[in-house]
Amino acid sequence: SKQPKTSDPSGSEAPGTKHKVALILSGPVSDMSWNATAYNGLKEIEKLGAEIAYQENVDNSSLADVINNYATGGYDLIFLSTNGYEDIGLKEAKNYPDVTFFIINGATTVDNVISVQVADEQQGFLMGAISALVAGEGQVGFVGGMEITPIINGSAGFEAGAKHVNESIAINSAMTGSMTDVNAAKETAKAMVGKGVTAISPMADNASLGVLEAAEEAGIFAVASGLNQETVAPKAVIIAVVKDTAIAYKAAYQDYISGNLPKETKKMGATEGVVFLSDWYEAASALNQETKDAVKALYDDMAAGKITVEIP
Amino acid sequence: MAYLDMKNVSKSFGTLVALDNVSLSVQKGTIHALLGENGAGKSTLMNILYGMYQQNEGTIYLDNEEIDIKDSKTALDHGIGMVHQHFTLVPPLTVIENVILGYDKISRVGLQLQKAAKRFEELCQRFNMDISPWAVVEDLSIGQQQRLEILKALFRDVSLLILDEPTAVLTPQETETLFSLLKQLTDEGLTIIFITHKLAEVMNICDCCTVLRNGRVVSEVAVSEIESKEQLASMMVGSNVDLIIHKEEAQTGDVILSVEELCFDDEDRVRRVDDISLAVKSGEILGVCGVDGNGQSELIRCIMGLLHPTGGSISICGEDVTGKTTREVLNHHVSHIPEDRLKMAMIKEFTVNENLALMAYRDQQYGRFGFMNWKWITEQNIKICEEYNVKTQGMHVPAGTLSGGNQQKMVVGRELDREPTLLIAVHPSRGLDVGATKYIQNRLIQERDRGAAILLVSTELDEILELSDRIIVLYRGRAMSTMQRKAATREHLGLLMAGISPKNTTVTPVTM
Amino acid sequence: MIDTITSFLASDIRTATPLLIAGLGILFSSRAGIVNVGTEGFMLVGALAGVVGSWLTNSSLLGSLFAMGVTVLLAAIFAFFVVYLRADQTVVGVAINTFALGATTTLNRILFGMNTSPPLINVFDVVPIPGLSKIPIIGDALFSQPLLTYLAFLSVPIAWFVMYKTHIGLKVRAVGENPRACDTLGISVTKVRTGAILFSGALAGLGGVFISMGQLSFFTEDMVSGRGYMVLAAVVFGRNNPVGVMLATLIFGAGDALMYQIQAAMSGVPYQFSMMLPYLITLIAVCAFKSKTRPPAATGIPYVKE
Amino acid sequence: MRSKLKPEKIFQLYFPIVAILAALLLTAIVISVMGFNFVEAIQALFVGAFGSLGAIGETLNKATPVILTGLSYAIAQKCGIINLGAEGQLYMGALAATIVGTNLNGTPSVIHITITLIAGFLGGALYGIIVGLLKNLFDASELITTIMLNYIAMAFCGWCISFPLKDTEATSNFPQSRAVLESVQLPRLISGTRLHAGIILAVLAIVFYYVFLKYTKKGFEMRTIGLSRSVAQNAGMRLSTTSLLAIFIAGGFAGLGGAIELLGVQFRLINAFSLNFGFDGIAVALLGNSNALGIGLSGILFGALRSGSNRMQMITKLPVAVIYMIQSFIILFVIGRSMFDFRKLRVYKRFAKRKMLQGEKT
Ligand SMILES: Nc1ncnc2c1ncn2[C@@H]1O[C@H](COP(=O)(O)OP(=O)(O)OP(=O)(O)O)[C@@H](O)[C@H]1O
Ligand SMILES: Nc1ncnc2c1ncn2[C@@H]1O[C@H](COP(=O)(O)OP(=O)(O)OP(=O)(O)O)[C@@H](O)[C@H]1O
Ligand SMILES: [Mg+2]
Ligand SMILES: [Mg+2]
Repeated sequence: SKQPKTSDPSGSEAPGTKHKVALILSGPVSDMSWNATAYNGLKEIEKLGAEIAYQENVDNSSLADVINNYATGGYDLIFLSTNGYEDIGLKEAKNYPDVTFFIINGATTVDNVISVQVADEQQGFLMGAISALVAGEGQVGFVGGMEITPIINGSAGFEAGAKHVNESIAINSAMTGSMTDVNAAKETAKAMVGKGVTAISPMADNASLGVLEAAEEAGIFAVASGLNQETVAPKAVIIAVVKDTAIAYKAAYQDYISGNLPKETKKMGATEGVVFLSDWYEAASALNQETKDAVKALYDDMAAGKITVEIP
Repeated sequence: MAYLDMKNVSKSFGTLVALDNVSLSVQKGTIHALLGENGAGKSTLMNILYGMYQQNEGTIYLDNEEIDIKDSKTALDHGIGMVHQHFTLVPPLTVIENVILGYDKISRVGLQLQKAAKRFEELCQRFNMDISPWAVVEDLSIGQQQRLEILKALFRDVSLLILDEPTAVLTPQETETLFSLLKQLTDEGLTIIFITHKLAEVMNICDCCTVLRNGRVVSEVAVSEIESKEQLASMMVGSNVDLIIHKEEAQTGDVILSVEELCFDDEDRVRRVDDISLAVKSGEILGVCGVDGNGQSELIRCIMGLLHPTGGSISICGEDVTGKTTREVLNHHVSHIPEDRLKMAMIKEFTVNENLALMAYRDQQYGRFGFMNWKWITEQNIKICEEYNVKTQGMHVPAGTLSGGNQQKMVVGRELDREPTLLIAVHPSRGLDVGATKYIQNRLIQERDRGAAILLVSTELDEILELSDRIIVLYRGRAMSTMQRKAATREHLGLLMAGISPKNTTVTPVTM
Repeated sequence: MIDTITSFLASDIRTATPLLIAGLGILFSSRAGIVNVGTEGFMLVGALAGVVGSWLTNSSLLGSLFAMGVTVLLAAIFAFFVVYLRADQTVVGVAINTFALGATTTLNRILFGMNTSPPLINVFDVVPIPGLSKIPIIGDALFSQPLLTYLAFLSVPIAWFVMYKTHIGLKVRAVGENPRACDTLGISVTKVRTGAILFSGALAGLGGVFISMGQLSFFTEDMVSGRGYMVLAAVVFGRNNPVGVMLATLIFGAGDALMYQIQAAMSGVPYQFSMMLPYLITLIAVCAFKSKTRPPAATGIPYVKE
Repeated sequence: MRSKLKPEKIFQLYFPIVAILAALLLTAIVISVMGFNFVEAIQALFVGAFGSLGAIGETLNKATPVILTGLSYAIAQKCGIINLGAEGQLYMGALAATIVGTNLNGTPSVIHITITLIAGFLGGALYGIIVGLLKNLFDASELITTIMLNYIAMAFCGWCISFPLKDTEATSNFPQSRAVLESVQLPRLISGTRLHAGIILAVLAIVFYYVFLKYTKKGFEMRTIGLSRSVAQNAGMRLSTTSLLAIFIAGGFAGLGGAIELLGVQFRLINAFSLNFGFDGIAVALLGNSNALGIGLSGILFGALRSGSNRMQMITKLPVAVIYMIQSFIILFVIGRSMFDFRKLRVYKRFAKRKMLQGEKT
């Protein structure tokens, strides 16, 4: 079922000529964050009429093999969920010129490889800013999981955001070294509370839940980094700053079927709606209106491109 | 009808037929000897009776009713107790823990060690053996462990007691006590099956005996009908054997091993070896006798470089080896037959071939440039097995599959084959059948006549008296006295071993 | 400063507890001569089963019992392989871990869906001990913990008593040292070892439950994150005796707690170094406390009668 | 005698085969229960593992590191050391290889590869030595030290790739080392496949393992020490130095495994560089009864499971979690293969007993 990229834009209407789209993930699709939204993106693409497949927890050692399986298995479009895959991805892509590769957070865009970057730092920035706004006299804390691009940028953004709101605020930032160790995350958060943190934000996939729970128990504010996280800490989570890569995936696919693939790497963030704010959760009722307005204002500025965040 | 009847029992291990249609009947209240060469099948037969192994064929009647002994639990429930040839103690546990292990008649849940200890001590007194219930088993001497095994069995008031070579490691005194104890027990109606290789003992206490050869019963006779040990021996072996040691005067040469004022304290600062001096000349056998646990093992381990002496000096062929490594000691052509073969001399998992290579593997002949020349080694080892008639299914079977006696022959063969200038033999004939014992003892004499200096440690007075040219008696780590063989008598040695030095003894200086 | 000490102690206890619970179980199987590399898997299964049980019954107690039941079943499989088939314990352990990861992930997704908010379940709440919990510094740390924590520490002396003062304990110790000796005394080596394994399974499961319901209130995939191996280390480090295991787990806990404090205090230190810390501490501790006690002689060796 | 040995030979084939069949049966059941097509799945498993040159190459590539970590565990075990530290040793080997492999530009390929592999070996070996030293000096149980050293090694490598060795030219701030130079990347053995020269090294390592243990005096000493320290002592063997040598070689094997994975497959050191090679190695070693051929075969089994299950996921869209279960089934049944020994069944026993005794009587 191979066919030229410049096919009629509506692959969905002609069932006979379904596009086959594969997604290769470095983590589990159930991580409530990066890989989860990627998976949602794939689901969206399926709704647009493509035949989809995905593989979780793919390590660099198997990547080449997995790519090979899909490319020779008749897949037209392959998403690589992380820039950790960039090297091997680029190398393998050469062997399959009529397959298109999207690398999320990649930096290179050549022939059949297109990179799309997600503005992790914007998410971090907003988390930092909101935390700083609600922290009052206290400090703000950021708990990251592993040292990977989204989280590195996220934490950089967090500091920028916090400083943006309050130049002198004390920022507490830590990495637990694991995306699965919920307890490590929770204990780290508790330790931060002990140090006087009054508003905290996690960026550690599932482990984030531990941080939120710590906030709940300590009675401080928390800013979640994804949807559905607030329920574990209803009294703490005021809002979530969501980074929905699904939108990026969907957009990429639409570019693909409409045949006008981006010629250079583009970055998607608040402007494109990839980074957005959830509604205020009930814990936010404790906040006064101008705080909420300030947050709204910040977001609008960012969406309007008035705020740019440096990344390391 | 006999108390115990084993009818047509057959047992094979894989391809090897250990027991072929064996029948054994034992009268109540008697001591029944079970004799046979190493590997004849004695232990196997008893392990079947005790439920450790399952027979392939045959039935067992106890008190005229057929019993199916599927495991040792059933055996114990039927009042059958067994003292195994190889210790079945749990070394890191205390004596009393070993005794009540699996015995919940005193108390079902809690251990109640105190209560058990009291009963145990009563038992000890009754048979005047002294073992502290609170001692840790791995600290006990082998003799004490053997006694503990017996007490363990008696503690469970059994009605049929199997003793698999219990006297192999006991001293004459201990053996005496054991025998009077056994008599006592039989008078109380206990029935005893007694495995031994010491024919004197059979003549001495047994009422009846069954002889096995290659897994078949060759004869079953009342001891009263037997004239001589020789007769028994030839029954076992199937041909005439002479039990005499051929031995001329020693042609001694210069001093090979000399130990001066050797002292050793163990980690609890207890003095194990206390100022011992001795010298062994080439061409002579110095017998070290004494009750097990009086410093023999420590003395030997110091000489072998396995322990660091606290004081004194050791030299071999005039070279000082005090505190040298075992390797350096071995390099002086020293051979060592250790007291505990399974612990120190052989590896059950290794093949017979590998075990035989254990000591000399460093020699150039065994392979150059750090390689092992197995082809050559195997040829060599086959010779050893033939020469010392080690009964094995082949060179490449695990040594663990050899019967106890054959394991010992393998070790002795390996050590003698190296033509040592100094041979340290500790209980060399422990667990060996008559033939093998005499064979090994004659080999020791031959080694002596070849010019080897031999330090013989044994708890068997007979062995000491038969082989030694001079004798040193150890008691509590001290040398009670050193004497010429001629000057020694059983009684005299017995007293010295007990720590009593009669005034009429002339304690002769070591260097003579 | 004071609060730092308090939160350090509290964090130490919290981190040590699951290791201790599982450790007290693994202790017995280890004494019986069984190396249970599958501990990680048992704990993971326990963590999920506890949540499921509590979710079904609305009772954290029933949830825990349910979890222990499930892990005992898993332990039975383990026992079948290592005791009856005499398969190598470590390999079976590795397989159990792989299986546990797969099974818990699959079930979790089936039951609770993916990326949905975790179900609200009944968990172990903190039960401050009246009076004691008011003691300055330590009170808040030691005496306002979940019930299970108190139980875990209280059962240390019980475990000690069972191990050294009862027939069961004696048999377990003996079987690990010299199975043949036990056999000759009419003790069924298979029964004792199987029993020890089932027991260790139950407690390892409970340890997992504590992670998902004592420290947290939900299950996430692979949430045990290597604690199973720390339990094994704690049992060895604790020289196979209950008190030792407790101390070992407290030391491990202290290492972790210290790491968390450092992480929170100074953002300057590369986090990789603070991560090394607990393990370095353990290394040093292990070297510092030399001991002659060796593992049971028959460790890892299946018992063959003939 | 001979005729009696024959059945054993047959059984050596019988067991693994039946074991794998049983595992597949169970797998089929699970897959069907999950509502997937198991014929397709199992077919994919095989095609993915052995279906083509490429697949076989993939399988062998994945077998290589676990064979080496397997040897690492096995040789230490022969000397009585339980080396759970292969994971850490593999990381340190990869680290050393990264340093050498990313530098020395312009060195002739053969030489560069050689010294890089040596560096890898030494990296692991020296890290392994630590275990031995701690054991000798403080008699610290290797069961603990190895596990701790694993975590330390991973954290340390993590730090290296985030700071000193971080690829600064890289287009992203993803923490990873620079890619090793072209000149050290292992040559492909068959064009069109990714099969690299690593497997040859693995085979050489297996041969070394066999010859060393069976035919050298050092090997003989190690086996003796492993089975009985007291006997070894009595035979005048040097316990501590020999143990050090053993753990040195063991660490070296693991380190070499890391180096090969780096030069043949991944080219960069990253945080998740090892996918549990260290612990799979233990299973590989024990599954293979620590004997040379066995380790080779079980290594290939593991490799096949990895590459096969990748394809299985692609074809059937089974989630990875199910794959884990399937892998565990296969390991379990292979290690527990004796359960298929019908000779243990009563019926058979009775029958066999008769036969044998008749044999004896005649
Ligand atoms: N478990 C076993 N497996 C295989 N062969 C065995 C086993 N037990 C005994 N044998 C063999 O059966 C034969 C009889 O052994 P057994 O120990 O009964 O002889 P024994 O009369 O006790 O010898 P010893 O006097 O040396 O103790 C020996 O050849 C021995 O190798
Ligand atoms: N698995 C085995 N395979 C082959 N031979 C064995 C095996 N186990 C033991 N043997 C040997 O067979 C003989 C009988 O076995 P057993 O275990 O009874 O030893 P034993 O010397 O008779 O001591 P015990 O009286 O305690 O049984 C022993 O000499 C032993 O070395
Ligand atoms: Mg015997
Ligand atoms: Mg025997």
